[in-house]
Amino acid sequence: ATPPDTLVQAWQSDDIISLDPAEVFEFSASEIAGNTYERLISYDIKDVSKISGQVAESWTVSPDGKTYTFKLRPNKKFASGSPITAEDVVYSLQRAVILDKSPAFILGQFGLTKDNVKDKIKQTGPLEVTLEVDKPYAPTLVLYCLGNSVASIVEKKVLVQNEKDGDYGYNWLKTHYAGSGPYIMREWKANEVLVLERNPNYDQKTPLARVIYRHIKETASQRLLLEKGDVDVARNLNPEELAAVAKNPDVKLQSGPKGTVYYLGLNQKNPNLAKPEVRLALKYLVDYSAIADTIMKNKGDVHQNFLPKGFLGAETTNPYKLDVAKAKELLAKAGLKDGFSVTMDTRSTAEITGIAQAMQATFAQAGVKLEILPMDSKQALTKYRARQHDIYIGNWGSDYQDPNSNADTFAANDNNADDAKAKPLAWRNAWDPGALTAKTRAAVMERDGAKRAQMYKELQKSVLDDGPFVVFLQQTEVAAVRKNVDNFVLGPSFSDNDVSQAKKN
Amino acid sequence: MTKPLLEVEDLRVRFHLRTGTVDAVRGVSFQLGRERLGIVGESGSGKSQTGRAILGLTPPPGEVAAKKLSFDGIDLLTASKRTLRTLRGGRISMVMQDPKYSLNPVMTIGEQIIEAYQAHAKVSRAEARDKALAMLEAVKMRDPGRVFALYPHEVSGGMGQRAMIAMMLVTDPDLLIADEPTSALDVTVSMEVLRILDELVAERGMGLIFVSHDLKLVSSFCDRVLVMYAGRVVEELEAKHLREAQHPYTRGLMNCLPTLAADVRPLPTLNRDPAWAL
Amino acid sequence: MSRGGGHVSALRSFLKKIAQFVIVLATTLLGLVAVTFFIGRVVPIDPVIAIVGDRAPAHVYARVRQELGLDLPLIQQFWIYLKKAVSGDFGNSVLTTNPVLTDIVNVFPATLELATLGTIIGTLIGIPLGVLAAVKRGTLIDQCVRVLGLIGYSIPIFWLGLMALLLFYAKLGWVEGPGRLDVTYSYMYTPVTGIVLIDTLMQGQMDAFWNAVSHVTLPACLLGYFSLAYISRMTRSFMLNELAQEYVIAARVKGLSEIRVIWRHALRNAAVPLITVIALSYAHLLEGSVLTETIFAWPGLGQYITNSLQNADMNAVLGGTLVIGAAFVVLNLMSDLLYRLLDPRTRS
Amino acid sequence: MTSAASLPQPAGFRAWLLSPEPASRWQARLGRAYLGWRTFTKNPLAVFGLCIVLLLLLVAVFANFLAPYSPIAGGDLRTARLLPPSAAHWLGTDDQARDIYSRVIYGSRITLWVVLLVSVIATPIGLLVGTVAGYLGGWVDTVLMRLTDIFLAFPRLVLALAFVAALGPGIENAIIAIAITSWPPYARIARAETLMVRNSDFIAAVKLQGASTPRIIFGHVVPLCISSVIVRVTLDMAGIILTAAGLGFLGLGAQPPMPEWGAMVATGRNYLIDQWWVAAMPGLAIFVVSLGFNLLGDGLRDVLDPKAAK
Amino acid sequence: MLDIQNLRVTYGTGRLQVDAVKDVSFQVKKGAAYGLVGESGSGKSTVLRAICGLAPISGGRVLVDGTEVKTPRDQTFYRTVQMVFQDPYASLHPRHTVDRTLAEPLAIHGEKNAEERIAQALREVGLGPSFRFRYPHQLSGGQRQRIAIARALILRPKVLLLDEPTSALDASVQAEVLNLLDELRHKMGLTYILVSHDLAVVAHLCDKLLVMRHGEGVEETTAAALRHGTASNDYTQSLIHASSGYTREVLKPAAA
Ligand SMILES: Nc1ncnc2c1ncn2[C@@H]1O[C@H](COP(=O)(O)OP(=O)(O)OP(=O)(O)O)[C@@H](O)[C@H]1O
Ligand SMILES: Nc1ncnc2c1ncn2[C@@H]1O[C@H](COP(=O)(O)OP(=O)(O)OP(=O)(O)O)[C@@H](O)[C@H]1O
Ligand SMILES: [Mg+2]
Ligand SMILES: [Mg+2]
Repeated sequence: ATPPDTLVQAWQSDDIISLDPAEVFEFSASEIAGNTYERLISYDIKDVSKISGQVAESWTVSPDGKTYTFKLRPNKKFASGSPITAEDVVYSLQRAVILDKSPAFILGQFGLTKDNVKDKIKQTGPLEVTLEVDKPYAPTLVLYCLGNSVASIVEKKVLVQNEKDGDYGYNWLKTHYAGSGPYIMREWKANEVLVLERNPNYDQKTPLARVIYRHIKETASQRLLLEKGDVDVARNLNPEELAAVAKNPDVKLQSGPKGTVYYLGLNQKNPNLAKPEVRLALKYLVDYSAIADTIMKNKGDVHQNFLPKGFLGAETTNPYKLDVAKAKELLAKAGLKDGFSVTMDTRSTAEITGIAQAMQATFAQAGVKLEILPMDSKQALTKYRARQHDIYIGNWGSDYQDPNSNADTFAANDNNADDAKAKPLAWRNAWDPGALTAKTRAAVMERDGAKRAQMYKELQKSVLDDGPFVVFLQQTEVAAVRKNVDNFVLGPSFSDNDVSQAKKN
Repeated sequence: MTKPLLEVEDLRVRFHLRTGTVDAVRGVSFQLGRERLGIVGESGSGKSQTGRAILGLTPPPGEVAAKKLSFDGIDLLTASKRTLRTLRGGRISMVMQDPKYSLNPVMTIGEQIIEAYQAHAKVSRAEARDKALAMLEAVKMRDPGRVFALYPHEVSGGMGQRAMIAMMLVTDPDLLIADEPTSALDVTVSMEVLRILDELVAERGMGLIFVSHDLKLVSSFCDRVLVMYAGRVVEELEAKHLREAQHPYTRGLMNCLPTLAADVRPLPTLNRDPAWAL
Repeated sequence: MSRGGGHVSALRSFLKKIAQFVIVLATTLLGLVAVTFFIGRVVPIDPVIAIVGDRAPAHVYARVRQELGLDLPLIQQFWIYLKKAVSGDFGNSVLTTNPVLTDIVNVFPATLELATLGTIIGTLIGIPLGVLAAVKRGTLIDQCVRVLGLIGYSIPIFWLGLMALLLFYAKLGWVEGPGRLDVTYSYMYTPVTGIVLIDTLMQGQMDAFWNAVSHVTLPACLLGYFSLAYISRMTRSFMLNELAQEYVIAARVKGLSEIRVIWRHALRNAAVPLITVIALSYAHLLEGSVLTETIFAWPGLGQYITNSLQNADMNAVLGGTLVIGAAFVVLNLMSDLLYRLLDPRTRS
Repeated sequence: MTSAASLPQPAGFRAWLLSPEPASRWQARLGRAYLGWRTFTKNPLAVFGLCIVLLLLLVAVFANFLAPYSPIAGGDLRTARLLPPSAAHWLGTDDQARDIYSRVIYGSRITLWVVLLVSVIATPIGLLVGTVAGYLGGWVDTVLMRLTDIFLAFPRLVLALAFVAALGPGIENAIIAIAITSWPPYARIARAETLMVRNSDFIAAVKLQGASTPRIIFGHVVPLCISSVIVRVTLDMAGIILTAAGLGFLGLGAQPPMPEWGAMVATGRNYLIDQWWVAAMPGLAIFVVSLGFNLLGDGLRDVLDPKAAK
Repeated sequence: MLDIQNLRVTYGTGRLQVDAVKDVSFQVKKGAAYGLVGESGSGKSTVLRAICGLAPISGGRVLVDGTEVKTPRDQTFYRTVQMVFQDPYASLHPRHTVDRTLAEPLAIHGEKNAEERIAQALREVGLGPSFRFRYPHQLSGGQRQRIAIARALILRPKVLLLDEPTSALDASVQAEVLNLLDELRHKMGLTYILVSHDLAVVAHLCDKLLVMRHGEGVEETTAAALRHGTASNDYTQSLIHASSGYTREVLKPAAA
């Protein structure tokens, strides 16, 4: 049994490599950052388009669309008790850009660099901060990015104290805490446990004193622990386990659609896959609904466009379904009447392998011999980034809540050469989207929301029709929660999984 | 000679093996008083199995049957395990062929003697120790105190055999079975060991069964000799009359040995008559 | 064979033994480092991606690659690693961000706890079972013991582990579930040795101690069963060997009780090779309990190494490998010493 | 030998086999084999083990006839998935709606392949290293044994994982990895045996006839070590199948949809509690086969290794 | 034929050093049989092993046919000198048939017509062709020793080194083997060195013999002298005495 004032969760957290928000990028860590830090901006979890201030009370955008001015809320405090000042905000944002860790590009895409960030982000009053971007981007894009965990507000004083060799306290913050969120990160033992504790200085005191994340790799173990009441929440159950625990009167399921889509990446370096008919044929060879209803039951819905539902301009029509005859016809047209052989790099997780095998079965119906190459995720990724795969089965989670996050990677490719610096998904699949790249770039600048939405719809249509991506699912995150737990919220992105209002009866 | 110490009548030992049944001993009968009885015969003739059967130590697949097997009036065939245990090592002992293998390699010689003694006498450790040292001295060990603390691998074959004798005689048994006690030893050393045995028999008046394949030795050492062939006793005679043996097997064994005394060339060999084994 | 004046030479031979041991340890470890290191470089996983993730821009990628020294020639990388390792710096783990040494100090006690208990259980039950089987050779008891052992050899450990968990934890509730300690007790003691049982006991936290006992029981029994399977089998065969020896017959001739013959004489001799067997099985438990650790959410060395390997966190893999290698060598040495202690023949 | 005389006289072919005076090489060899066979058959457990292994062989050969469904193509995901055992699907179906019975049947081929490949790779390596080290002694011994120790001290899974990672996943590579990690114990055994025979008179005798070192090692030493190594390999088979399963469990063994038993159990793990048959059936197959090899190994030990038999 | 000069064999180094043979010299004429007697551990076997290269020579010289032997021995040496070991149970490869055992030396030396030579070798040691395909465990001790002798003779050597060839055998079998050895020597004109601890056996086969003790040659004497009990040395005397069986009267024990 778990203590009444403590929420114990079983989850797989071996992806955490740092708790410094300037570096946090992976799922688990961003959830922790979401619950322990605050940002200038946040949005409504139920309706992402409703953007509001968190540390910022209000903001204005200059007429040329390049300067953003934020007014901070007074009386906000860090967990240490010190007030949050404009100095902290400026420090936090500059720090993220200067440290230049993996997620830094989210801010960096606005023309912020190590060298200019001190001029671009400035304190203009005790509670006022300005940010200057290089182009008149759509304001929602900028604001969503400021709502990302990389833009979390950290306490300057604490970090300065723990700074070593000008590292902005990075080496310390990786495993420590300097924020103002509802919870304090009290302890992290890699691959064992992570403990959050109530922040006494937060405006709204959390109902729970403590949240404990236990790393339980084995899902069956998670389930046993949950049903026995030794954890309150099991985070990684598979569909069958979910179906089984749902029958337990003490357990309920909680779900939230995520901004993550599952897709096949078809490498255009493979001459067969480079044929448009083949690309299209494969889109007809996936049994979308069967996968969503069985293997991925509860964990995803059929979705065929690259923008997840809930994003600006997201398209929800799903035109493709399993149609072997049509696929055969297309293959014949491509000169592959007898099908062809192709490999698929498959991460050896249960669900990806399951989906891959289901596809293998349907592909075979049209004579496409799919060979599954199981491999570790890091290995698959290494290969993917070297464009050495035939088909890659994977998922893509958007970095921030703006459509550009996905459009930029699915529909734009500035340089399709092997030695290109940027490696968007289009590049990884050696696909030159032609005019779509320019269109994507233009969409970012469109400040009229409706027009912008329309542009994304067009982009989606083009990719859906002709792109080397077979998008088939949008992820839903499901947690099995004991009945006595309330207000455990799974938000649209991983940093939105919110336990701040969770309570136990 | 009063009532015999050991009476054996129609002793049979057989082993049921995968390859068939082996009759190792087939109807051996003899009586033993307080004397030296030699058992000779070629390898595999059942000498050792006879000795072991008396002690009830026939190895597992083997089974023992006899019309009579009694020691000092005690029926060894029906005796309880407990009785057998008290007899074994207490009143009947056995000295085995090779000290290298029959002493426990991880216990000191002293310990092993003490253990044997304490298994039959309720004495303190100190007393047992004194007795053990005395025994070591009795078998002419030169430095009993030192040998007491040695491990079997640290002593020579002769010393080991003497330690073995000390261990087996520490309880003053009435009957000692010596199964080729000297075959692993040098001639000179084996003479010494035999001398010790001889003296002990003479002094304590115990019965001795001396198993050997060496006819010359048995005839010079024992009072009476049993000659075994293929599991049976083919001839029983006084040791001093060995030269006048009747059975062709015994005679053959005697003759085929080269001797210093006579240079026979070629040596006579034994022509086995299948009838002997019947 | 003379015992006088042996002190000086005894000391000298002792020193010689120590020197020999150090050389063995050093060469083994060096071999391990070399093999692991080069394996680490051929594994087709890009360690940089493990750190920077998939989305990082090219310049971040390049910088981290340089920071890791991956742009240097292989030999040079190896040399740098060796130099640092000799001074006790095994680098940092990419995954946990801690120095590898710290990590190992954290995870090794958990494994040690489990493996030690498993070995103790396996030994305490396996040896008597093996002896029993040998003494009752060919009987039903013998067959039962053998089949019990064979089952231990033949069942996938993860299957048995989950089934045991389902039965004893979920259904019967006899023991606690995965993990080393309930959260309630997690903060009732301060980790000193890292072995929860010892720490709680020393700090007098009896509730926590019993909770920890309850948690460790199942995985330890599971490992114990597997080591039992091996130990009982080897005990049986050594005992059969010893029971056929002449000195056992000699012991019987002395009129000793059967129990004494078996335990004092035969087993005492069989114990000598058994030492090596137990040490080997212990070493295997130390390295080979990844699956048990995974199922029982036991944050041990096995999981650490596997996880690191899957992320190309080669510093961590190297560190873990070295620990296991060193444990192996040390166990070898200890069994050697015990061997000497138990077998007087090896002493002179 | 007096014992032979008291034997009941065997007749016919048996007599010919058991003849104490074989007339040809073949008769001698067969006779020996027959004797071994008789020893072996006296152990009912061993015979049982042999039956299992033979069964495995037969099942592997006749998989086509025995399996009612395709091991690879699944049924309808919506209706035929995770069905419990029934008349249509004797052992139920798995998460891809495939018939588990058919998969288990076909999986026997892979298991057999694993067993074969490992023994073919690991046994010679172990034998060679062990006998050469033992026979030559000196620095060769030191170097080889140090190498063996290093491989022995290596965490098996790390080595296997690393090899699989380096060679790419797939059952063959997994097997090679397993083989590479499993030879050191064989080398040790072979060396110990070699040390025992190295100074024996019959080796001295061939030396005296001027035999070269390779001739002695391969012609005289190896045949004596091979039996204990084979026994050990057989006993290890269970462990090897399980290690392959363990690699499968970590996603590094066979490629889906190959019906490799370990991989099947690994998949079934996700359904362990409610759809128990998915993991239990291939698990049972692994268990039975490992048991078979173990029993066989025990029996072989009695036949080939007279030391252990006595 | 054989000339052993000041042979010295040392095993081990440092504390474990054993001088197994110290300064042993003797000569054997062509066609003669020479005996080595002594108690266990006196270095008899070591002398033989040193001659044929199985033990290290750390001093002195070994000459065969007037030329000093090379280390390692060459093929001609093996064709000249062969050895028969003490324990017939240990000197045959347990997995090889008689046929294979006998074929091996022929194969090593690339000899032709192996078939005939094997059959002939078996005949020479008095065994029929029915023994040819037996394994050692199908042979009795005496038969094994015959096979060992056949193996030694199959290359037609001139010198045979016999290390207690009968001590593991029963008395009756011993006689057969001794007769065989005697006969072969005369028939083939072989030179023997025979090691035994049994004076009677040595006296039976050999003309001259060396008594060894603690690695040294104590006394060289003749079989005839032994038969007459005329030994100049106390130790030899005690050996002679002991070999005549057990006597009750106490004898002055030889100083150990
Ligand atoms: N444990 C056993 N199993 C089967 N047969 C056995 C066993 N022990 C002895 N025998 C057989 O019993 C017979 C007699 O053996 P025993 O040991 O008494 O001979 P022995 O006369 O002492 O010979 P040796 O002089 O070689 O010691 C032999 O044929 C032997 O093969
Ligand atoms: N390989 C070896 N290493 C060390 N010492 C040895 C070795 N072989 C023999 N010795 C020692 O050399 C000495 C002489 O041994 P050798 O075998 O020649 O004696 P032996 O006269 O043949 O005795 P036995 O009659 O018992 O065969 C002994 O002390 C023995 O311990
Ligand atoms: Mg005997
Ligand atoms: Mg000798």
